[in-house]
Amino acid sequence: MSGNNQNLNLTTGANAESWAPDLRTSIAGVEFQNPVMTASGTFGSGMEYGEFVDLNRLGAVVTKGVANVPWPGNPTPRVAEVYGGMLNAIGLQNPGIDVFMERDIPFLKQYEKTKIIVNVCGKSVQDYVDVVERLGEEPAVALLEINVSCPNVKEGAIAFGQKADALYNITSELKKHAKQPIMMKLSPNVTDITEMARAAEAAGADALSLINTITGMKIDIHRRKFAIANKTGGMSGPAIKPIAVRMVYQVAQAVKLPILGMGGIATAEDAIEFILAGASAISVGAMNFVNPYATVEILEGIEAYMRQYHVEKLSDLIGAVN
Amino acid sequence: MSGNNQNLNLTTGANAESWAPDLRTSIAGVEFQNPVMTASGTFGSGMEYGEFVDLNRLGAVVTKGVANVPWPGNPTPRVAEVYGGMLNAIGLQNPGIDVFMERDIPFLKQYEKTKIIVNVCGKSVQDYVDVVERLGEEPAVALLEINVSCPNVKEGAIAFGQKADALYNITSELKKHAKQPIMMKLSPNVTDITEMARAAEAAGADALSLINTITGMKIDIHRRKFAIANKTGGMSGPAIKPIAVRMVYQVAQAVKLPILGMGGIATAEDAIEFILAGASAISVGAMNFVNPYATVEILEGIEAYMRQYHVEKLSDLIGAVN
Amino acid sequence: MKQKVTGIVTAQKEIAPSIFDLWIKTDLAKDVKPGQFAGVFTKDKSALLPRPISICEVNADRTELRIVYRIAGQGTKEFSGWQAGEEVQILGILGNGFPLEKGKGKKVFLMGGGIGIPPMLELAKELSADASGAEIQCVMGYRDAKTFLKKDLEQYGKVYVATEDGSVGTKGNVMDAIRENGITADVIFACGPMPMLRAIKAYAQEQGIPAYISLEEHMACGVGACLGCVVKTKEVDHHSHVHNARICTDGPVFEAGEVEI
Amino acid sequence: MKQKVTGIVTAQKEIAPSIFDLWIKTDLAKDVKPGQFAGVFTKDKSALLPRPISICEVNADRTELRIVYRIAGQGTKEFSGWQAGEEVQILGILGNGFPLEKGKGKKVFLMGGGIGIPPMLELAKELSADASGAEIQCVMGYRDAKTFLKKDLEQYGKVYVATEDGSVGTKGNVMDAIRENGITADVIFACGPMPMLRAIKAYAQEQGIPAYISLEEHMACGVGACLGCVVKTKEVDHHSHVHNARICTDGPVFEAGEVEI
Repeated sequence: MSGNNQNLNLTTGANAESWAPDLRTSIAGVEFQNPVMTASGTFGSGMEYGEFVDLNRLGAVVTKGVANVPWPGNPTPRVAEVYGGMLNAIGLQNPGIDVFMERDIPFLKQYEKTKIIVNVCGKSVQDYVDVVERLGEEPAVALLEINVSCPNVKEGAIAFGQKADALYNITSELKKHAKQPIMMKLSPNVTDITEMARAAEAAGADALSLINTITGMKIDIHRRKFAIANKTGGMSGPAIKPIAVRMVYQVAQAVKLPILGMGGIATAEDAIEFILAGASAISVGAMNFVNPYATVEILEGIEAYMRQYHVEKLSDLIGAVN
Repeated sequence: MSGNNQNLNLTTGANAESWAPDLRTSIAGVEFQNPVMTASGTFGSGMEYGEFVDLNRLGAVVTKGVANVPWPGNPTPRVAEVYGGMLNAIGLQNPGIDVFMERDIPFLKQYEKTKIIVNVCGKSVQDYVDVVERLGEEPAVALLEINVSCPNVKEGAIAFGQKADALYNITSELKKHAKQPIMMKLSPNVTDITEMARAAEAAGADALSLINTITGMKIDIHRRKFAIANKTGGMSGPAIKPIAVRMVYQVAQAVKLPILGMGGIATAEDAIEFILAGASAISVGAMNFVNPYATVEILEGIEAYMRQYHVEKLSDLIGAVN
Repeated sequence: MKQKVTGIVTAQKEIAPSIFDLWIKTDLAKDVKPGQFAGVFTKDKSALLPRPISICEVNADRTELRIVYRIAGQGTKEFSGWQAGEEVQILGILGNGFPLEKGKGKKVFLMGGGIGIPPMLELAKELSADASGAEIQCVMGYRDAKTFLKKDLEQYGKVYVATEDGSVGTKGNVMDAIRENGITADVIFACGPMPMLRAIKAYAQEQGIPAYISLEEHMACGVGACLGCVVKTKEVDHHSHVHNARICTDGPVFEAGEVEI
Repeated sequence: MKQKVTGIVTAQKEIAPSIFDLWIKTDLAKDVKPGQFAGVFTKDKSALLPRPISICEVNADRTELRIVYRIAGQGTKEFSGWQAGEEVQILGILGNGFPLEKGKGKKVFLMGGGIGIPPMLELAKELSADASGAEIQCVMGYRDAKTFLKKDLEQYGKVYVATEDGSVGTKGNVMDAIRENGITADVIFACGPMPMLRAIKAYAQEQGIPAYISLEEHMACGVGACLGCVVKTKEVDHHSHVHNARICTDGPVFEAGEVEI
């Protein structure tokens, strides 16, 4: 009994060596300047957080989900805090693809170093197809993230994400219409995440992103009412990280597709855990709300770690756990 | 904007009124003096925590899982801390039913006010049957909790808990051999917990307990190794509570069976959340490790809440969310 | 520009049962407008989201924020224990605040209910400081005789009080106080619980006067990104292109007629 | 009896780079045996489990515990910031400690490596206080010249030092120090990293002497309930009825021959 062992604090690791680690990474042939991205729905289209961080420093901005027409979303309360995280049931409120193409895309194009990944949602396969085709007209959009796993909308969405055959069908259908590579966003609310990953791969998906939020519930014991109008909400935040890391690892073992990993990432240490588990890039989600500088701080922390351990290329870390 | 609303701290609610709330509850015809129990595997057979709390004050002790023969469990490290909780992969180490009957049952029988619930594990249906039959000889055992959801043993266990037909088969088989009512412990690592609950109900289960741990992973980024020898471990602690509350609510809506609810319960407020969601009783698990007095403090907190809101009977709270 | 900064507690005291008066030194105080709010962070890593709390006032040299809040849970309970000299994390300044110009030279009601009273103080101060000479009538609703901030408000205008228990002023709510005192106004600024705001909206409509009300909703980001804190609007709003305005960034203050409450 | 109690920090200082020396006032100090440990809790609600840390010594009137630990993560990092007067939560006293009687009147090695050195101090103190007059030879392995606790140990016996960088004493590890100094013993008490304990086990077997070694493993409950911290044993142990002893309650000290390490 000589005292417990825990990880040392990473931030002590940075030093002033002259060489610079190569942070570049790629997903489905798209090259990113670094692996730090934003989780759909937590970062809008970047406008709000542009006040806090230089969007040009991010690997990519992954936008809030956009549908073929405006969606009003769910009634309030839509969010609630839980231990180490939060629940949300926004219900994919969005202004629709027309406004998005006129307003959000031009805004994001200003940041030339940062790639644009658009999250696509719909209630029917045709909804998705419509949006995917519209986005095909815009070469500045590098990658499409297909949201088949939002737990907060009644129709469509999650239905496609919890059955392997449904996921296979929508994936292969979208591949026929997509000009950009498509990345299927997987739901963690399944018995076997690898079954879903294999279905997406078999259907021709170019990449996978995981995890979406985990369905949770909070009850106000004093009013004896649900904390969220939708009753259930998607859980995010540091509390879910071990579940997300496990699923990223399982998927990385099961398929060859590149993975955008996310789920409770708050620090560079968290981000590196996902990369070691097999993620080619990572997204920061709910923690943007807690620390609006999180994305850039995580980027700097990853670089510090690579210097500390003399890792020349990010690719040397991807899936390097053993 | 007049400031956020949150729950008031319960402990302010107790007062010295003369009447005493009726804390009794029942599961499958078994009467308990109160709804506070212990989650299997976190409390041994009570010996260790008898130093901290009067075991006679608990509704029941739910024992560590016992098999037909001794099990050595998994290699170490078996546990790791995560944000707001922990991972474990003990692997159901247990001394086997013979030792259990000679040592653990007599110990627990000393606490006459507290019911004995034995958690039963196995690798084949026959393993479970053997244990269930041995326990049938012991009238002091009030209820059997059937562990078909341990994520940490390779064979059996979880296999029965993640497929509805397999769960149906083992449940109906055990019903043929069990003298005591059987409570199937459900795994949260499924797409639809209600499908599992309905299968158990259809097969004749007398009660359900949920949730077991959620499969998670932690990677030591400095050594680039898994924090747990088994790679994955079952996650428990306050971090998973919203997922557990959601599943208890969903199951309570889907079946008529009484529910023993658990998953991250740390305080009386947490316990009441599960009861409002539909649990007839609750189990304290990993938080025994953090606060060895947790069970009794939660019991006192539930009583304080009932006094504060003038709730006469615990049964008035079960499933009372709306 | 919005920032997350470290502020320093300079003073805190309890001014009514579980109502706390907290002063924080921070650069964010420089350009606060009445009715804006800040996101205050706990130090408890189990409770991560900022607590949105409206600014009560800023000191004369605009170096400190005053917030007056009620203990409503673990977060605000932690805040109430903060000592002078302690470093705290704040996100701000958030929201748009009250449209001061609508009150200039007018006869105004400043109406506050319970923990909705604090933001009225900075508003009263700035209106009274304005050359146009608005006539400030504060109508404040309390539970009981613990009339926190009443003296502060009296520096800037006449204060009418309503109490639920009738121990001070009019027995009842702020609407009762208006009737009992037979007072009128050209414009209303208000903050308080939803039933009060609904009553004010109805009153303003029947009087044919504008009412600017400050709304609240559970928030996550506080900066307009998450779309958690929306309110239904009469018109399709410019941002959402559906009938949903963001309370944190399009509000928290709205003209009562614009929102469905 | 084991309890979770509130202790009060009475002093803390850094005695080597990221090695801290912490004194805590608590009733738990009353009946501590050398080699026992305590579970120390962080105040950070994201890190809930107790940190098992061995007791370095207790003060003369047995009212305070001394623990000497290395910063190894967020938990111990928090501990290092604790100030005198601060209240802290401790679970204890845990484990069985070293079998003092085995050393009585004997020629003993007390061997410590790195952060395994601290528990040797209370052991040296109690052995030297024993009338039987054991001959105490401390063999301590350090990284470098920062030989923390060396002076404390010298009060109770001869201290031989090994350093990885050779800056003090023997260059190398504790086994090298034994050879270089040509010293021998009838019994060994040891605590340190696994490679050192394996070397000691092998040495003890070849010398045909008993070695009592203190093991560590990741723990959850610390009281024997969770079965997280087991070690493979030669014989089927009385509790598990498989070859698994619980380090927290059956140990942390085992006779080297009994465990497979």
